[in-house]
Amino acid sequence: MKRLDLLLGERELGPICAALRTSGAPGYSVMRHVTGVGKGGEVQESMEMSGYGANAHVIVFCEAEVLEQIRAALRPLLSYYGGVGFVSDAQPL
Amino acid sequence: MKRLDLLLGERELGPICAALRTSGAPGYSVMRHVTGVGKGGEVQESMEMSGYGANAHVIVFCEAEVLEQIRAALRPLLSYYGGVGFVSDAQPL
Amino acid sequence: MKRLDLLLGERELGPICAALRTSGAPGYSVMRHVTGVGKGGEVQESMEMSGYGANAHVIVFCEAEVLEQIRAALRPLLSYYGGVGFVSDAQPL
Amino acid sequence: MESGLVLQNLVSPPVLFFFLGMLAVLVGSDLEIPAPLPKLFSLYLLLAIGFKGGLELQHSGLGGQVTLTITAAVLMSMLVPLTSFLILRSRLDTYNAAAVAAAYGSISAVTFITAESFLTVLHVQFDGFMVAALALMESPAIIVGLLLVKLAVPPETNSGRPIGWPALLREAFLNGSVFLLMGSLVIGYLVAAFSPAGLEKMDPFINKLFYGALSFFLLDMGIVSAQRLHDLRRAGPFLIGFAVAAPLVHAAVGLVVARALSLPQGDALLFMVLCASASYIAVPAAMRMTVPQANPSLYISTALGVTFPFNIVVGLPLYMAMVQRWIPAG
Amino acid sequence: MESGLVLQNLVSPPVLFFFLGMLAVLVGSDLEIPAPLPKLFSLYLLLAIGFKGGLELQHSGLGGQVTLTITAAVLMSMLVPLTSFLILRSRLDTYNAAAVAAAYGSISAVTFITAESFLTVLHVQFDGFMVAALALMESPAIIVGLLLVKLAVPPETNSGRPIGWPALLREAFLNGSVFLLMGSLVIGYLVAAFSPAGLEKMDPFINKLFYGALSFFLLDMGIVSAQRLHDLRRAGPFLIGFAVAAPLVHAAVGLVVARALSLPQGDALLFMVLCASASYIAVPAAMRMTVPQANPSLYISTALGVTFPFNIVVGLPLYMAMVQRWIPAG
Amino acid sequence: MESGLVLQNLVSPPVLFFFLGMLAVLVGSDLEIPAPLPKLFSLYLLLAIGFKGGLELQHSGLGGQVTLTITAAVLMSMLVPLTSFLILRSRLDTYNAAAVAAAYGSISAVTFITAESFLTVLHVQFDGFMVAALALMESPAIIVGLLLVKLAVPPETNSGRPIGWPALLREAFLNGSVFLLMGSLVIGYLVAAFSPAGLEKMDPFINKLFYGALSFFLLDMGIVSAQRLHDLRRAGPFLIGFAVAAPLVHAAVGLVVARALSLPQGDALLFMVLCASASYIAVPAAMRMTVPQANPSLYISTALGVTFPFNIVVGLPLYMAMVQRWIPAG
Ligand SMILES: Nc1ncnc2c1ncn2[C@@H]1O[C@H](COP(=O)(O)O)[C@@H](O)[C@H]1O
Ligand SMILES: Nc1ncnc2c1ncn2[C@@H]1O[C@H](COP(=O)(O)O)[C@@H](O)[C@H]1O
Ligand SMILES: Nc1ncnc2c1ncn2[C@@H]1O[C@H](COP(=O)(O)O)[C@@H](O)[C@H]1O
Ligand code: NA
Ligand code: NA
Ligand code: NA
Repeated sequence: MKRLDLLLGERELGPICAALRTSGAPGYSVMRHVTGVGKGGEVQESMEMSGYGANAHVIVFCEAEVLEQIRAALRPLLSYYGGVGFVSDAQPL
Repeated sequence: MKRLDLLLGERELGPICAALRTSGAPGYSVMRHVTGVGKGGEVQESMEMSGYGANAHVIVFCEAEVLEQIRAALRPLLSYYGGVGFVSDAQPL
Repeated sequence: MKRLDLLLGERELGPICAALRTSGAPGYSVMRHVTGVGKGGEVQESMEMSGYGANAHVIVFCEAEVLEQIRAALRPLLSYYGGVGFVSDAQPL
Repeated sequence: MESGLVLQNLVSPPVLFFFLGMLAVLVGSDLEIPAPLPKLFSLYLLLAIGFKGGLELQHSGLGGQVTLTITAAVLMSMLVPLTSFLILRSRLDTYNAAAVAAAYGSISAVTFITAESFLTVLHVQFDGFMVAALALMESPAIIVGLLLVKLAVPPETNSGRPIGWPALLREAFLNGSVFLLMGSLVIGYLVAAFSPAGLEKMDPFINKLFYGALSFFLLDMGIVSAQRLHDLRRAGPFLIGFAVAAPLVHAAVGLVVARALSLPQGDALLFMVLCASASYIAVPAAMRMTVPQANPSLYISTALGVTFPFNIVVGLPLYMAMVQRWIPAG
Repeated sequence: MESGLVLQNLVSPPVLFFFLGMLAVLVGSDLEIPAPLPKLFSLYLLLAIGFKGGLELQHSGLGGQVTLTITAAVLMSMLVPLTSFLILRSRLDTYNAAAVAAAYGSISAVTFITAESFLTVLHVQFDGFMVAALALMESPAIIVGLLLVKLAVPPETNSGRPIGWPALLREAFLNGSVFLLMGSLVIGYLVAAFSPAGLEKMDPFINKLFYGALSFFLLDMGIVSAQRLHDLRRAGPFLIGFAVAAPLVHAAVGLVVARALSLPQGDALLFMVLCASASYIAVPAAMRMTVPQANPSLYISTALGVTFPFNIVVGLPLYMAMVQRWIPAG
Repeated sequence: MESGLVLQNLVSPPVLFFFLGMLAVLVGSDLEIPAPLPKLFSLYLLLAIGFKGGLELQHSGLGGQVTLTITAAVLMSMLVPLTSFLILRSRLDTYNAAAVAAAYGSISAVTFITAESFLTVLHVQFDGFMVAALALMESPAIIVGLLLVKLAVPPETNSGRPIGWPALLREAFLNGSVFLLMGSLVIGYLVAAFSPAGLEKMDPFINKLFYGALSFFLLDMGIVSAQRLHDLRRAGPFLIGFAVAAPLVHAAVGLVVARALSLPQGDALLFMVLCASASYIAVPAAMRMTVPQANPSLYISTALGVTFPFNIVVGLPLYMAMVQRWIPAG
């Protein structure tokens, strides 16, 4: 089983979650109000008040095959809007 | 060393954290205001205002033996109320 | 590639993030309003209102060499102020 | 007359902001009132309505219709889940039928508050003790809902942990909103009795701000209930029909009871609204804990996505017209 | 005269709290107003300013200068991005030039609100329809900004997904702040027309609280804009110069237009402020979605870190002095 | 007389809501006021109390007892940690003794504000400059606490990073609450001096809302301090005894000083409350940074779980009775 961590702008959550659903993810969890630093510079909490938005952290636990689907669906979104994704191994409790 | 990620309803945090403590977890961390999708359907932010509550994300880093205790203590809670748990490997920094 | 999870007091975020930047982390993400239990006892949400502050969760994805730098930079901070760090494996999506 | 009431209701700020919130979702605006800001308004409204109820109770005393009315309200909150359960059970399993039934036996504080504002704009009097009825109708409905599950499900089927009564009673009687409402009622009573200076200093916070805060909160309620609309597809036409018919029937029963109790017009409307409204705060919290087998999207969506807007928009003027027709004016 | 205006502005509570917020950052205090509290104030201010604008519009009617003034405002919000783009393009790439240009064509609601408060303290009248101009200036600026990108970048270069017009128009016309402002305007109009009782009950929330809430919000704006200051190093002197020169030039053009339209003094100042201010709410949201190639730290930092404080502190009294010099008093 | 004071205090809305919050925790209700809403109220109260203090200071001028009283208050905030340290050191290690001592030298703004409200209800006058004393008592207590650690712990033992004086002074003088209080005081002074129109427009926000917001905030403080109660087991009887005895002794010393300074009754009560209260905001922040070896559950629990409720519930009427006995009425 795999674990996927996505970090991206909260304003892109809509299309990202839609892509997760259509790719067959059995579930996902979203944490908002995330700040951070990446290639696109710094995202501060005050960007939440401006319409720019802060970041979100999305976690998906799924099988390796589903992950392939997700990868294919997310890549264009992440490369257009920014945001990163990382994969590690996991097992159900 | 093991890492346990729990995703569950924030209203079940009380018994879950109590179970972690009695199972010998050396520590744990809780993030609230988590939304997501799982077997039980979608949990939205607006459920926080209704008394239903949003989700919580609990992280526990512990030794493999302790994890066994935790697993035994949490299983009935998770199967009755819903919520998921996943395990991966980790080492202290 | 490595994944580092830090859990520490939000009031130490300033020096911790500065240390991450100078150690060459390619990016990091911060979640605040974290509660939890550790060696230093329990950190509750109400500590946010008191100036003591709640915890923060910092995630860093980076190469193993960078992690060495980070480890060296963070150790004294974590041992002085409290807070924990754990490492696992990861790959980019 | 009735069309005047409809207009009066539709052009009131709370209802207009409720529409604005619904519209935001329907046209796809990204307007949102991020958590926990809605909680601020809901806590404030409960505190203020409780406090006001308490001080009015102190002024009017506990005699007369008070005890009878409150008893009738509590009985209604036990009767409604029973009849609702019988109807719902024809299409839903026991768990879901009981959860929806409990929601409709219980009340919606925001609907009640909006009704009070509606009466104020119409210059119709009402009594403070109705807030006590509001506070006392949540718990019995929850308990009846759970008894229904207990009785209808053979114990061996009800897999998993048995329902723990202490936890359940705590949930029914001490959940945050009931507790804050009752506590503020008592505080309002005490302050009115013993501290006129304190009363006066609370006035701007409790009274002056109230209407605006209600309007702001209804903006959020509009957003939230419109977000629920697409869950309704899963609920299906039977449940949607129930969510519209139930308030009508329960309001009519409430009217009969109110007339039998000789309640004045304002109290009669509030009594009808208590019967007609459904809970989306205390009941979901209790059901999640005690009947996790029930699907929250069913009982939250019907109460919040259909019955709540129906009562706010259509119900208030309709019930008022019924009141004006059947209840003699003061 | 001018020094009187400067003083009047500098000792007003909103501006003093703005300074206090900036000072907190500059001296390294840990004062913070945690999210989402600032959002509460910004939603409240939009709702209140819209509601007040709507009711004033209802009182004054739609005749006279209303249509002309609003048309002129919309034209300004399309013209400013065009001229700004030409200037900015000399140093920035197309994406960044277009994004900054759109921000300066659009408006800052808080600057506008602070200008209204400034006028109230000076006892200068202004009209409610100016709020409609405010609401209508965000969308055209956004669309012009995107057309600039479309036209200036050869389609094959504009790698990745094409800009989806439906999503873009939704962003331009239905983003939360524009939607809430316009909705509250309409609600204020309707309530003023049909529900005088509702109007009166909204008054404490809408009017009495307003000035204090603005002051509290400006404390946060001071913190936020000072935090932006260190991003300015990356912006460089050209962009910083633009962020100071643009409001001056646009205010001057606004003054000429206001005079040509024979606007009274108060409306003239507001018109100038609309032209002079730059958006850091609706525009960043739209640019992120449609021109992600642009660097947000450039357009947010200039609008929020330079132009906003400049307008609040220096601009308001300066523009008012220009108004008093060139626009005949009522 | 004294029983009248006790009753007056117990039936005031702030104290009743404080009880309600404690009760919620004790009976196991799930009532909560989620973060960051309590922060909204605490920021608002600091801003309002500072602003009011500033304008009263402007009205009364800086002459007379002002300088002497403030100097005495600052001296008390340095003396109290010294004597407390000597007592605490008998049972606690240096770090914890110093941290608790600093908390008791410093002040609790909410206790002060509740005392002001108590005086208002009793129609007893007090002076605006007492807010300045409040603001100036946090920093010295923090610095004395740290000097105690520096002096008592041999440098080689104090492992890890040395305490950085610049960071420490910033924490002592510029932490958010001290900064906001002082800043608002200065703003209130300036606005009162130069902008009467601004003053009037701030009034509803600053004054009318105040009492209700305080009551709401004390509801949360009740929850928070009751949650601290079970930490007290770890604190042990010595520390709990200290947390009750310290306010009594410090209030008595404060009374003697107030009489020596010939303060009027209202100011004398406030002076006693400043001496008697303990900090759970600025001091924990500073101690975490500079004495991380100290256990926060000790100093937060005693200040917040014992001394705060003791002062609010028992202390206020008791100190007022002492004032009425020993300080001649105006
Ligand atoms: N190496 C990383 N480790 C953790 N978080 C990251 C990393 N890189 C980027 N992020 C997060 O992802 C967001 C978007 O990244 P980017 O598109 O690279 O700016 C950043 O604001 C961070 O919150
Ligand atoms: N596969 C998954 N990956 C990530 N989060 C999940 C997953 N499944 C469930 N969750 C989270 O756990 C919550 C409860 O899950 P469930 O009990 O399956 O409805 C959901 O609302 C999600 O937030
Ligand atoms: N074993 C653990 N697993 C997860 N989180 C932990 C663990 N230990 C500590 N933490 C988190 O780190 C914070 C600081 O830890 P400590 O310095 O040990 O008190 C705690 O408040 C927890 O939020
Ligand atoms: Na009902
Ligand atoms: Na502009
Ligand atoms: Na003290």
